[in-house]
Order: sequence, then C-alpha cells, then structure tokens
Amino acid sequence: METSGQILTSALARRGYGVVSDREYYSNIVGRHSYVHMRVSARRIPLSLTYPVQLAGFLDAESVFTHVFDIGDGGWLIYDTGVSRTRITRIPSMEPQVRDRLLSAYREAGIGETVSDVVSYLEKERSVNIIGIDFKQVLDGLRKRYNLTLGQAQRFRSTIIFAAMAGLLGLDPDSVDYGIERRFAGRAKIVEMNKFLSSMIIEDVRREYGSPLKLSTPTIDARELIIATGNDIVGMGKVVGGLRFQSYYPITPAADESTFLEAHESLSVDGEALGNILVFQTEDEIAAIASAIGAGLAGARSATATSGPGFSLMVEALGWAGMNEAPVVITYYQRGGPSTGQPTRGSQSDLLFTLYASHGEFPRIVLASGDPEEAFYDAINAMNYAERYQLPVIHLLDKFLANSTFTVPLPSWDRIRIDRGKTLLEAPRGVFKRFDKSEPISPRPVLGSGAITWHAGDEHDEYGHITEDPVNRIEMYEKRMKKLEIADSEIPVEERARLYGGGKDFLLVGWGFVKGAALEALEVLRDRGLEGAYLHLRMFTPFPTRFVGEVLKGYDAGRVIAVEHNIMAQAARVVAQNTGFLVTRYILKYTGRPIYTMELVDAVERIIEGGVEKVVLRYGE
Amino acid sequence: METSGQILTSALARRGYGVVSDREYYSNIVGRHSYVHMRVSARRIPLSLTYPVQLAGFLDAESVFTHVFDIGDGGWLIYDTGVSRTRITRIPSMEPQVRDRLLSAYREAGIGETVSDVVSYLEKERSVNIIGIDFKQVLDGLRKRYNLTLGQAQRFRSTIIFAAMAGLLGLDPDSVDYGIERRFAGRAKIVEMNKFLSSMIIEDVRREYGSPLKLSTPTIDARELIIATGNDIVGMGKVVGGLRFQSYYPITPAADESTFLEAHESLSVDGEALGNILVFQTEDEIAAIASAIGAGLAGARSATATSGPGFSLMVEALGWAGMNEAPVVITYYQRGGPSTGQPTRGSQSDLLFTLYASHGEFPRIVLASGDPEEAFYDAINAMNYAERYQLPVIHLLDKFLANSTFTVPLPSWDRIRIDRGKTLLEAPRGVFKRFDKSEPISPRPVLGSGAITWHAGDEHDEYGHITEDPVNRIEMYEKRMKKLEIADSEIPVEERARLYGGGKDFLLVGWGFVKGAALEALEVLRDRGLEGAYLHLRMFTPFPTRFVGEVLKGYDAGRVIAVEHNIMAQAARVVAQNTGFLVTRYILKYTGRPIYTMELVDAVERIIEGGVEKVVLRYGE
Amino acid sequence: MASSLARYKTDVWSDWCPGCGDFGIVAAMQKAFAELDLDPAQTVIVSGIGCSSKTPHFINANGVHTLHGRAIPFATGIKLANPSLTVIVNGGDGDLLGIGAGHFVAVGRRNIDITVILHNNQVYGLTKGQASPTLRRWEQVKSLPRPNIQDAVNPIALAIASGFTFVARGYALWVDHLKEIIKAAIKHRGTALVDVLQPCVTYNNLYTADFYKGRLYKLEEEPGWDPVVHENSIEEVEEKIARAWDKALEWGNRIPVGVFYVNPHVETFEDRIAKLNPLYSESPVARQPIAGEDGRPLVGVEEFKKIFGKYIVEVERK
Amino acid sequence: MASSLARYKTDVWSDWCPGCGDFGIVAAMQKAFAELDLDPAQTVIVSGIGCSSKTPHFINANGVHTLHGRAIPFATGIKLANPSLTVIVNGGDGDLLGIGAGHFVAVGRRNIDITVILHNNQVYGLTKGQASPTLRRWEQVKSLPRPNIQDAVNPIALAIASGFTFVARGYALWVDHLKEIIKAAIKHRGTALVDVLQPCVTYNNLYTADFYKGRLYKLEEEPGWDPVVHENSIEEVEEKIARAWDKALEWGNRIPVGVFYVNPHVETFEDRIAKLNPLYSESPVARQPIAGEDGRPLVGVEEFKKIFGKYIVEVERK
Ligand SMILES: Cc1ncc(C[n+]2csc(CCOP(=O)(O)OP(=O)(O)O)c2C)c(N)n1
Ligand SMILES: Cc1ncc(C[n+]2csc(CCOP(=O)(O)OP(=O)(O)O)c2C)c(N)n1
Ligand code: SF4
Ligand code: SF4
Ligand SMILES: [Mg+2]
Ligand SMILES: [Mg+2]
Repeated sequence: METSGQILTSALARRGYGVVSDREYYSNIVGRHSYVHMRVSARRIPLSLTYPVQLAGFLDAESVFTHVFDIGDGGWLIYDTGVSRTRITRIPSMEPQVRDRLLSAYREAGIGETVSDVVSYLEKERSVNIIGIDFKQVLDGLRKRYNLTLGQAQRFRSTIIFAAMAGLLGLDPDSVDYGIERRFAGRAKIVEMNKFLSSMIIEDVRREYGSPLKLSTPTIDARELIIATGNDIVGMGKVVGGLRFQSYYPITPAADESTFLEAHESLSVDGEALGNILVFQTEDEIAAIASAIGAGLAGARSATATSGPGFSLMVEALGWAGMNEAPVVITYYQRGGPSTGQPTRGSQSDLLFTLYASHGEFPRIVLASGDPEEAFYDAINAMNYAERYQLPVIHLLDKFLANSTFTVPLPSWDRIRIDRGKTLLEAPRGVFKRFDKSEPISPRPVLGSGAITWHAGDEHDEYGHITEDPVNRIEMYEKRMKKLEIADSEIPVEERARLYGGGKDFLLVGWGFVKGAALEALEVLRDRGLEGAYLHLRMFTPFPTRFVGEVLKGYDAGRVIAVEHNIMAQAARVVAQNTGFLVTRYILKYTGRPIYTMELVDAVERIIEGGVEKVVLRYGE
Repeated sequence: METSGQILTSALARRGYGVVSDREYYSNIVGRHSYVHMRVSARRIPLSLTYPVQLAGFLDAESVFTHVFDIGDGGWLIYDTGVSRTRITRIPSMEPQVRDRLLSAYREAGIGETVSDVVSYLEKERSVNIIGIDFKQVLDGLRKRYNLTLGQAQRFRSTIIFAAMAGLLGLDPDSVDYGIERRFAGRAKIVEMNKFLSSMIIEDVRREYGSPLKLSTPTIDARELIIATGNDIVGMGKVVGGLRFQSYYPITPAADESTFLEAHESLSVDGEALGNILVFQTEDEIAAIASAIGAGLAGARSATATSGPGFSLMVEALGWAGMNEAPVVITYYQRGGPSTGQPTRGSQSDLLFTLYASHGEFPRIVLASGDPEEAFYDAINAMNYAERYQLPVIHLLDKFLANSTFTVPLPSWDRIRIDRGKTLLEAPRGVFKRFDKSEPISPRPVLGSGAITWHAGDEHDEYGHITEDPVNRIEMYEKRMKKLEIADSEIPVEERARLYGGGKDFLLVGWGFVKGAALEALEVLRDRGLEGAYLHLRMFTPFPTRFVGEVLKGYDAGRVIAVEHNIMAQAARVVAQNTGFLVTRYILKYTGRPIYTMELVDAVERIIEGGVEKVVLRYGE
Repeated sequence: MASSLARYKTDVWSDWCPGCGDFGIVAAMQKAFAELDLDPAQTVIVSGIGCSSKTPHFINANGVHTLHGRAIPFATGIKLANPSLTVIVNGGDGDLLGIGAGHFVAVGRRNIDITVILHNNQVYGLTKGQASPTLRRWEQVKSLPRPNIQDAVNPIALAIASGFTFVARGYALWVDHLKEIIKAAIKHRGTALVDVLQPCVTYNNLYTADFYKGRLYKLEEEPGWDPVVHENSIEEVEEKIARAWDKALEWGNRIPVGVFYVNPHVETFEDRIAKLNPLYSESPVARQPIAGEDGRPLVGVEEFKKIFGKYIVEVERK
Repeated sequence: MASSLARYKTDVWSDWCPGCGDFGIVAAMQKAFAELDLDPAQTVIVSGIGCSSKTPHFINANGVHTLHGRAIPFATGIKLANPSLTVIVNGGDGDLLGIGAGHFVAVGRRNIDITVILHNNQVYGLTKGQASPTLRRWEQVKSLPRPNIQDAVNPIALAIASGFTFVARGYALWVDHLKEIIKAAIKHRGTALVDVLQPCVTYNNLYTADFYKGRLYKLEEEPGWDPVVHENSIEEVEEKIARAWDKALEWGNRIPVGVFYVNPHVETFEDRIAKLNPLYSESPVARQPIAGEDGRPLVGVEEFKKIFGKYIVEVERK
C-alpha cells in the first residue's frame, strides 16, 4: 500500500494539491495488516486525518473486513473480486480479538462472513459505489505482455489500486506517470510496465465511472513541494543545521531518520562534498548517546535519534552531559509504551519522563514539534540551543508525525541561523578553565582546540577536577541551573507556546501531532456555533509559565480541555506544576492510532455541551 | 573515627541514651578527611544533628583546621599535641578551595597557620577547654607494654579519643568496656589492649577535669536498643518481610545494605536455617533489576538496592515490570547528583525522576522514609505493596539516613503482616490467563506453579500474548492504571503523609531525613514564639491529594515553606501537580551535608519574620 | 518417554515471513521438548526483542518475552530463584551479541544451567534489516545504504572465551540435527550456547538457504572429532579449546555445524551457591515459606533477636 | 624527540592509597607520553568510574572522566569526530569487563585506533573491595563476606576473541617495562589492550606485590616469542592467536607479561569510514565549517535543493 500512497502523493503534489498520509502497521515484517490513510486538499497543506473516508482501495480480503465501517455513505470502494468468497474466519493474520469484535459488529449489522457479503452490505445499506476488479485477470494480461512470472506480476497489484483511484479523482495521466517515474527512478522497465498498466486502468475506470471524485482546482501557493515523512524532515533540518555526527541504534520509529542521514552522509552538491556527516551505528543506545556526547566534546555538532526503550537506556549519560555542560541533541520519537508496548504505534506518553530523566538536577531543554514545519525548524533550533546553552536538548516527536508523509513547502532560509554560542574550535594553548564560574555560560574550547581541559561526572571545580567542597558545590550547581533562566529569557515565547483562535467557549490544550486535529476541530466547531481556541505547547522546559498562565486566566476550569495521546494528561500536569492551574477536562487517546478530527469535534461537544468530564477516544483499527 | 563513634554509641546505648551519628566522607578510600558527627540524648532517640558541638575529638591536624568553627563557646576539644606545629598549608589531602576559604576565615579571625594557633584561638577567643594529649607518648607506653610495632600501635589512636570523651561525659568504665567488647568481639588481645588503654585515659581525664559534660539520667523507655545504620535497618526490614532474592551491583551508599544481607544469607536461628536469602552480585544494574524481576516471576520476594547512577540504568526494566504487573522492590539510596555527582554525600534530588522514570505510563508506588523506624516498616510494606498490587515499588532513602548510625527501639511485631496478595505458588495445571481483565488485579501464578503463562513487554492480551488490537489496548492500559486507584483507596492516609504540630504561624513541607530536623525545629521555634507545623510526605504515588490539599488550605501561601535537599523543591512540585497549590517559600540545601536544626530554625525565622522568600543552607564541611 | 508434539504447540499465529528460518528453530525445539518429555509448566522460555524473540508465544511452555538484550539476566533471576525449572533463552544476534554482549560474557562466568539459543541471521530483522554483529566487514545485505564496516563477532569463540561449557552450532533448516543439539544442550548441566544459522528470507540476501547448501558439514562426521573434555586436566581443556577455536574461525566454503566444545566438569552456579548455603539445594528460594497462616512473618521477634543479636544492646541502667 | 616528564604532570593531589599500583601506571603513562613527545592538547585520556578512573586528573592532557563502564563509547565518539587526536582509555576491571563488557567486545569489532589501559586489581576498589570480574572462583579477598563464586574473565582471551589487534599485559610496579608496552600500544594503529596487573594494597590481600614477585616473567625473553602477525595469512593469524591464547591461560606459578598478540594488517575503523567517504580523512567532522561568517548555514536553499532533489516536486499546474 505504501507504493500506491507514494505515487498518488507525487501525482497530487505535482498538480499542487496538499496531501497527508498516515501509515498504520503492526510490529511485524510481512503478513500483518497495514494500511495508508490519506487526506488531500486543494486549499491547504492538510495536517490531520479524519473518518469516514470517501474512497477506499483494498488489496486483500483482510482490509475489506477490517475497514468496512470506515467508508462514508455514498463513498467509493475498489477491491479485488478474486477474494470475494474469502471468509473472515479464514484470515490467519487477523488477531482473534479483532475478528471477534468485527464478527459481532457484522452480526449486528446483518453482514455475512465473506468479502462479497461485506461488499453487498456496503452497496445496499450504505450506498457505497463498488468497483470490483478481477486482479488476476488484469495481471494475467500484464504477464503475457511482458512475459512475467506470477511472482513478478503480483508486485503490480498496488498499481491497480492507485490507478483506479487516480481515475476516480480525475488526475491526468501525466501526473500519474510523473509519480511512477519518481517512485521507480532508474528502473526503466518497471516504470514502463507501471505506466502501461495504470493508463489502461485509468482509462477503464474513467470510461465506466467518469471522475466522480474530481478534485477542485488547487489554490495552495507553492512552486515546489517537498514530499517527505516527519523522519525525513527532521533529517533535512539536521543537515541544514550543520549536524556532523549522528549515532544511533536501530529502533522503530526513529531508525528511518538515521537511514535517511546515512544516505546523505556525504553532502554532495554538483559532485563536490560540502562536508560530511558521520552516521554511526552503535552496539546499544548507551553507546549511542555516549559517543554523541564524545563527538560534541570534540567539536562536532552531534545528535542521536531514538524512541522510548532507547531513551530509557540513555538516561544515565544524559545526566553526564548536564553535569559537564556538554551539548547533545536527542531526537526522541515517541511510540506506544510502556516497555516494548506498541512499537509501531504512536503516543505522547514520554513527556514527563524526558523532563525528569536521570538522577540529580541539571538543566535541559525539552521541545516538541506539532507539524513538519515545526519539526524542521526545531531540529535546527535544538542544535543551536544545545551549543548556546551547553546542555542536552531533547526534541520530542511522535510516531504520527514521524511516519506520516506530508507535502511541505520549502522552508524559509531567512529564519535559519547557526548559533554555536561560546564554542571555541581554536583556543589558546594550555590549561583552560572549562567551567569558569564568572558567568553561567563559560567559553567552551573543544578537545583538540589547543586548550587542555578536564571533564568529570563528579562535581568539579572550574578546571573540571573533582572537588567536594560545599561552597564550590553551591556555586557550580547554581551556575548550571542558571542557564535555564537565561534560556527562558532569551528564547522567544512565540517559539514555545502559541494560542490559535481566541474564542472563549473552550480552550484546547495540546502538543505535538494533536495540533493538526485541534486546528481543524476549531474550524468545524466554529461552524457548529462553538468558538474556541487552541493552546499549542512546544517547549516544556524552560516552560513559558507567564504566557500560559495568562491564557488560562481567560477561561473557567470547566472549559479548559487537555487533548493528549496518553492517559495521565501529561502536558496538563506540567501546566499545573508551573502555573498551579489544574485542568479538569480531558480528551485522551491511547490506542496508538492518531486523534481524528471528527472524534475530537464530537468529544469537545460532549464536554462543553454535554457536561462530560473526560472522553477517551477510540476510533481506528 | 568510625571506631570511636561505634564504641561510644554502644557504651551510651548500654546505659540507655539515644544516639545518632552522621558519617561524612569523601569518595576516596584512604587519605581524605572524614568525620563522625554525633548527638546524644537522655530524653529521646535523637533524629537530627546540629551545630555547634560541645565536645570535639580530633585525630589529625586536618580535622582541627577544618572544624575550628564548629565548636561551641565554652566547649571541649581533645587533640594530639604531636601535630601542634603542622601548618594548614602543608596538608596535601586538603582541597585547595577548602584551604583557601579556611585561610581567609583565619585571617579574618586573626588565627595563624599552625594547629597551635588554632588551639590557642579556641582557648582564648572562644573559651574552649583544651585537652591536648601527646598521642606518641601514650602509644609508646602501649607499645612497650604489649610489644607492638609502630604500625600496630597507631591503630589505637582512636582509643585515646573515645576514652577521653567517655571520661568527660562521665561514662562508667564498664559501659566503655562493653562498647569495646562489642566492637572487637572475638579478638581478645585487641579487646584487652583497648580496655587497658581506655581505662587509663578515662582515669587521667577524670582526675584532671572531672566529668564536666556529665549526661543526665536517661529516661528513654527501652529495654533493648538496636544499634544500626539506615542501610542495616532496611536490611532487617527486608529479612522480616520475607525477602528471598536480592540482586545488586556495588554502589555507594547502597552497597552496605547488600553486604549486610550477604552476611545474613542463611537465616540461622539456633543453628537451624529458617530460610535463606540469595544475594546476587550482578554484572551491572540492568542485570540487577532484570534478575530481581525474574526471581519475582518465579515466586521469590525480590528486591534490588541501588543509588542514582544504578537506578538510571534500571529505568527500562522498570517499565517492563509495570507492563507485566510484576512485583519488584527497588530500594533507592539517594546521593548527590547529577551524574556521578557527590557519591558519598546526601541529597533528595531524585524524587521526580522516580515518579516518571521509564517511557510510557504504568502504575508504580513511590514511598520515602524519614527515620529508621519508618525505614524498617517501609521496607516491609514495599514488598507487600509490590505483591498486592503487582507493580514495581520504589523505596526512597537518602544517604543521610542510610549512613547514619542510630539507636532504635525494637519494632513492634503487632503491626507487621506479610501480604502476598493474589500470588499463587500452586495453581491448576495448564494454560492460565495471567492478565485476566475481569478485575484490575488478576491472580498471579508464579513460574513453576503448575500454570502455563506468558509475559511480554509488548501490549498483550489476557494470556500475555502480543496484540495490537485497540480495544484490548484500552482495557489493558486502564486495568493497569486502575491498580493505582485501588492502592489509593486501600493504603491508609496516615502512612502516606502526616501533619506534626498544628501551629498556624508556618507550615514546613518536607520528606525523608528532613523530618528529624523539622520536628526539632518546631520545638525550638515554639520556644521562640513561633507556633508552626510540619507536613511530612511519605508516599508520592498514589499521592494523598485530599489530605495534603486540606492541610494546605489552612495556610497562606507565604507561610508554607518547602524544606528539601535539592534545588528544584521537588516535593513541592509534586504537591503543585496534584493539588494546584504553588509553594513560594523555600529552604533548600544541596551541599551534600544534612540540614542542621540550628540553620533550619534560623531560616524559618528569616522567612516568616524577615520576609525572605528562599534560603539556601550551607553549614558543614 | 517421548510425549506428543502437539503438547508443545500454541494456537498463536506465527507472524514471521513465510520461509523464515525461525520456523525451523521452533520445530526443533518442540521436537526436542517432546523427546525429552519436558513438562511445559516447569519449562520457561525467556526471550529478548526481535523477530526471533517472538518464539515463546509459539511454544506451549511458560514464556517470558523481555527486553532487547536482557533475556539472559531475566532468565538468570528465574533460574536462581527456582533451579528446578528448565530455562531456555531465545534471542537474535543483535539481541544477544550486540546490546546484550555484556550479559553474554557474564553468564559464561557463572555457568548457570541454562540453554541459550542464538538465532543468527546476520541482520536486525524486526527493525528492517540493519547489519547485526554477526555480519562480516564489507558485506552489504539488501537494506544497507552502504557496506557494513564493523567486523563480525564470532559467537563460538566469544562463548568459549566467556566460559560457556557447552558450545554448539546448528542450522535452522536441518531440524532434526538441530533438535539433537538442543536436546544435548538442555541435558548439559551448565551454560550452553546453540548458535543457529538462520536464514532471514526478507533481509539477508547473502546468507540464504542456497548459500548454506553444500557448504555446511557436520563436525560429528569428521574423523576423530571429540569436543568433550573428559579428564579435566588443564592440558586437555586447552587442547579442546584450541581445536574448537580453529573450527570456529572456519567460514566460507566449508562451515561446520555440530558440537564444538563441552566441559561437563565445571560446577554450575547453583552448585556453588549450595556449597555456601546447603538449604539452597533442598528448597528453592522461590518456594520457601515466608509467613505463617495468619500472615505473621516467619521471622518473629524472637528469631529477630537471634539473627541480629550482635546489633542489639540490652540496656543496663546504672 | 622526548620531552620532559614535568610537562605531563598536574598539581592535583592523587588521593589513592599510599602504595597503590595506580601510581605506577600514571608514572608509566607520563614517561611514555614524554618519550613519544605527545602534545597534551592533542591527547585525550578518557576514563570510567573507579579508583583507576581518577587517572586523567593526574596527567596533564585533556581528561574526560565519564561514567562507570562507558569510557570506551565516549572515547569512540571523540576519536571518530576527530581522528587526529591520540585517545587513551583508562578503566578498572569492573569498569571495562563487568558493566562495560559489551563495549569492550564492540570496540574490538571496529578496531578504532585507541589504547585501552585496564587497571586489573581483581576488586572493585572505590566501592570497598567487592569481587571484580578478574577475581577467580573461590578466592576470597578481605572485604568479601564469603568466597567469590563467579569465574574470572580472561582479559587477554576476551580481547582477542573480540578483535583487538594489539593485546599486551604489563605490571604496575614495573614502570619502565610497562612504559614500553604503552608506547607500543599507542603507536599501534588499531584497538590496543594493555592489561595491567595492579596491586590494590587496601582490598586485595591475595594478588599483592609479594605474590607477583618471582612469578612474573617477560614474554619477550622467551626464546622464539613473536606475537606479531607478519604475513596476514589466515593460518598465521590462527597460529598467533592460538599461541597468545595458550599464554593467556597461564596463571599461578608463572605469569607472563609483555605483548601477546599484534596484527597490524586490520584496517582501522577510521580507514573504513574514509573508504566510503574520502573527505573524512582530509577533514575530521569535528573541524568542518557548518556556517558562514554571518551564521547562515552552509547548506543554503540552493544546496538544499541539490542535496534533496529527489524529495522535491516542482508544482506544474494544468
Ligand atoms: C533498547 C531497545 N533498542 C532497540 C530496540 C529496537 N529493536 C527491536 S528488534 C531489534 C533488533 C532485532 O535484531 P536481532 O536481535 O538480531 O533479532 P532478529 O529480529 O534478527 O531475530 C531492535 C534493535 C528495542 N526494542 N529496544
Ligand atoms: C552505574 C554505576 N554503578 C555503580 C557505580 C559505583 N562504582 C563506583 S566505582 C565502582 C567499581 C570500581 O571498580 P573497578 O572498575 O574495578 O575500578 P577500581 O576502583 O578497582 O580501580 C563502582 C561499581 C557507579 N559509579 N555507577
Ligand atoms: S524479517 Fe527475517 S528474521 Fe524476521 S521474520 Fe522475516 S525472515 Fe524471519
Ligand atoms: S582502594 Fe585499592 S585500587 Fe583504590 S586507591 Fe586504594 S589501593 Fe588503589
Ligand atoms: Mg538477527
Ligand atoms: Mg578494579
């Protein structure tokens, strides 16, 4: 399904449409159900997802069974008639609980056990338009024409889907060909066969059905669109921001960023290397953070990328960086926890952990991105903060953002600066007071700069030598913590929290990928007569206490709703800790699937109009 | 110095006095300055320390130099006249900062650079009574009598000190002999020489000075006193509570507990083993917690003991225990952080870390002990909670409590019960729903019980098999978190927080070893006309929100003072998060030395009467 | 006294890629269990994280699916708490030799009576095919954007250097041969390694079934091959190790499978503990009573005073 | 071109116990540095946590005193970011072979050009004398409440099994002999282990200076001893390893010190990286510019479009 999504996205972007697509998959390599959930807009870059869908294309029986209730009345369904007689009870990859639940829903809706039962239910009861295609027959034609084996032909199953969809959406064949060329660049034969097959399908579909889902003319103002996942976009930000060392240990959903960087290790422009990034696969996450800190001490901008289990192992070294005022960035992709949890599903359940991870007290910056644009700039800012304030920076993302594919306009270079603070690549020869107490932020000669410096995880003096003297202890402790106050005074509040909308009927408080759904929900609710606002939190330490406190003052407690992908309403707890404001209304989701606009809208109404205190969202398989 | 402290403590306890002694030492084996700071009471078991001291005994020049300002006017000083001419500038083991600071203080006070300068300052300016003893001469006598080498005789330096002290305190020789016998049990010759030397010194001192510091008749009502450190007492609690497996990796200040348990591995009573404890030294802390969890799954009551750096490594497995509803106790001795920090000094800077450690969300219980009695019962309760609620329990202690020696009355067995909850050592043969969802707490057959069970760090179904089904996800997530609500409703509030005193002039909010100083400060302040109260927090999750909220309602914000051994006022943040009450007054100490009563008293006065908002304490070398 | 294979099967669907070598390993384990007539309730399979670590869910015996790299320390706690259990560890090459290498070395130092089955597919399967610690330098399996620049660790050599007392290698697709090795490993008293060459059909396009075909040979079929230390003299140990090590370095056209080294003379950790604490061998700590019927602790006030006598001072007022 | 010893001394007081073997190691390092004329500003000593890990504070060169067990990965990051630095790791036996064993194995797989100096005192010194991974089974040094029940790890054997290309052993009290070994280790291109037998006068009452006296002998004085792989044939490597391994197992009445194994033919990790990325050997990543004078990134919009061309779609409205 990924291939279909990619080709459609390219084709749509080529014509100026905005696209977002979420990828949902099991922690498994082959054989479990996975799907792509897309949203297309002619007016703007979409950043959220919703149900029901208007158009569904299924490659196999399991998909039909699983998503029967996700298709809107009067929508369109494309499927393989070859699986019509398959029974839901005969899908070994379907989890027993899912099967049981679906079966009972089927019973209630009066649906039988086969794919054709499902299809006819959709057609009759839900007026869905059905496009049944005999995949085998189509592929047999292809096999004959190109002399393919059965296995080779099977790879073109997804072509049938995206072509049929393109037909229904009224996409021109050129744009689809463009998508195919992009996807299979350099593989001429595959491109040719795909083009052949897709143009045939597009024509067939168009002949028979017209273009019932024809998109309106796009009005998005962009001459170029980047098509990339959140992982890629963070990688791009790191490249622009001057990353020179990235360590990692493979983990979902973070590893894709490092693979992306590995593919761009030598920053080649017109055949010449501008620089190079060392991407280093370590033996574990402890080595990943330790080597990244080491590289930073030597003067390389350095980072590591990981997810929950990996970060849990990095906690000790995080404190070393804090104690030694060593810059390091940890790009942290949240997935479903606790423990191994739901490795390929999303969550926002690691915020409080990152704020207090590691024993003892030291300054750190924790920031979280809500959309690809924020992710790009945050990736750069994170490295700037790390070097300017000489501390570890944790850049939080969630799997929703990381593994979704977006169409993103080119960033604006005006806003981008590299700030290395008091880093000294060259320093006077000889012993140097690395931890000079005269200012909270001391000049930082790197190893090899000419200076001789010491570092120690023990409490140390200005030279980095161990001392247990209580007076030095107080001074050094306060020196380090003071940097957080400086960061608080220097980093603009607008980059740390933002209020969208000004309606007083309700205030949503959220962070990360919640942003997209929240902003769209504001609009939908406004149309329904509820004027609200969304407070988007981006930096959790130093926390923009005053600004947030001011915003909250404008609302009754009963109208302030935390919207988060966790059970504890973690960001709301951070708000309480800093402002004393106790949030008492919650919309929470922790199934690992993203918050969809329609369920958010509905939940807000239930709280504001229905007097409910907490809504736990559950849409999505 | 430790030997002196131990012998004096035994002698005093023998006569029914209460003693507490704090041990301050560098992260070093031999050669750095260390000292013992004692408090003796005839009226009750002392739980806090204060300055100035009335009686000081110094073994070497560095001690004299370091503690000159710690002795009260009119107090007593015992020292070795052999070091009289030593200069402060000639002590290599003294840290340069300490020396510089002392030198400038000396200059201000008009003290010269030698030990005799210091002594004569004390004598003349501070009317301290000086007892100079020529150690060499005394030891020469001993050498002759017992035919000792120089090195052997040196070991009796501390005898001179404790004997002289005993003399001044008016302790009878029998009690001192008792102390000697206890300390050197089984080493007859050493006992004999110690007795000989000490009785001689006691007599000399008494002859010359009388018993100027004679203690009043003890009124403490105890027929037996345990003399033990906090580490030992927790070990005793674990033994009584049924511990059967303890894993550890050496770390200060936790390791002493495991060494204590190792010495009691076979629980022998009258030569017969009641049971045995397996104490297992692992390759690292990851293996320590993993093996403890494993042993718990097999049915052994299990625990591990560690400090900050070790706990930082345990974080990932902590989440596994949470996810798998596996009982495990982590006894956590806080020391100075961050990172290696101040390994042998105390702190309370890991509270927020323990509350949120590990990615994702799961229930845990975090409790903290404030004195030896609490530590004993908490050690037992921690194991009960772990098995009853099937979750990880973190038992927080601080180095102050761990490494201080106390005289403690025997605990009361009436209060002690072993509660294994739904643990099944025997279960029906065959596949068993380990995570039965019908109740939040499911029956827990152990491995080998006859049942067949599965566990997984991934989200799982009732059998422990992996599933990513969203509905199961919600149910299991809520099942686990629900256990915290049950614990909240079952564990008595009195065991989680307690209000001491009812005065309305101020409210101190503290935890851990702060308790002793706070309770004493209440009394001192009452005498000075300020009637206050102390809110002692013992359990941080489930937090006694209602009770704490009620208490806080009784005070203006300006009268509520957080008293903690950290810089962030961590417990106060937990209070804010749960109750919305923002503490705005602070008394904090983070030098690694304990809070002394007199500085706490003074700080409270400055805040309540002087309008100061925050006082950072700094007494002690 | 073999029991039926069905006894060791669960109804959980194996979501491995069709053709994955892991199926062979599960089959060999089930057969070995059946032939040894293991009691599923007294058997515990402990795994880390990875494709391979899903193994316990497919075998009807207690399963503890732990953390990446940590199966050995979890298994250690289980076994030490109750030595009467049969404990088997399954893990990937990334799991046991990358992130878990420290525990691998440590368990060798103890010779705990567990069996470690290493699913050696030269890749990180579950995270999509990165190089694992057994992939050799300059090799490039298909997901790698560039060739591997780390050297391979040699599981056999590392196990011997770490003190494992039973070291063998099997092949996932030779199920019956592997079964015999697993049986011997389980029966061996001490820490046993079974390094299993396991084709990963999705990500490892170098070490495929085709590659192994014709290259593998059985040590036991080599004339004079005897991996067992019989006399336990230092010389014999050294000689057996040297021979095993030689075989361990063989790779390429001829790749040995079979048993490389066995030393049955090293005390197990459990025996060492029992030497210090005789009660341990009678009564596993996991099964000892700790309280009376009424919930009162076994260690009452009288026992307490005896156990901790030297910490207690009787107050004697004068 | 030797420089003066004083150049490598700091004025920090060494708070080791009087008589500790660590003093000898520092002295040998300082002498080696002087004879090699190392630039203190281009030299980095990285240590873990333990008595031994205080070493960097007493030597005038950059010092990075890290975390227990993690010196190797910190050193790895430093060296890889700037390969022109001379990087030396000092750590205890607990540090490098207990908690840090996984990194010890991993660095061998890379052959990074660093020198690892192992302070082997058979105890955990700084935490008061518990058994370390090099203490042998049933030995009981004085702080132990009962004899040690873990087997010792053999640092020489483990290093060879892990891929170290220079493996030697010295004795802390033979300062000049140790100095020569350290010099050779630093000069060697690749990962080097110097296992130093280091008496802990406070906690190790078994392996004292007295114990070592008369037992130690120098490998280089053995007739025909040649630890170097000259031709780099598989046979020669195997043979040298086998001989080194034999020597590694010697302990008791005769204990060898000197160089056990050297293979200068294995590419370093740095060379491997440079093969894939030629710029790396010219310009360490730590020293490359990343921004212009004005703080604008080196990768501007035009460079961005070229580097990430395949992610960018030019919108073509129809
Ligand atoms: C601490 C931690 N880091 C990373 C991961 C991600 N992860 C899951 S499986 C895996 C590697 C699997 O490789 P291997 O152990 O060889 O097993 P295989 O899948 O090949 O059987 C990794 C790195 C994790 N789960 N936990
Ligand atoms: C994660 C962690 N665990 C435990 C410790 C406590 N610790 C400090 S030094 C040390 C062991 C030192 O032994 P070794 O490495 O042999 O060095 P030595 O002191 O003998 O030179 C330990 C366990 C620590 N600092 N960090
Ligand atoms: S990815 Fe490889 S190891 Fe994993 S299930 Fe598929 S074939 Fe097996
Ligand atoms: S404890 Fe041992 S290793 Fe540590 S300084 Fe003292 S003698 Fe040296
Ligand atoms: Mg693998
Ligand atoms: Mg050591």
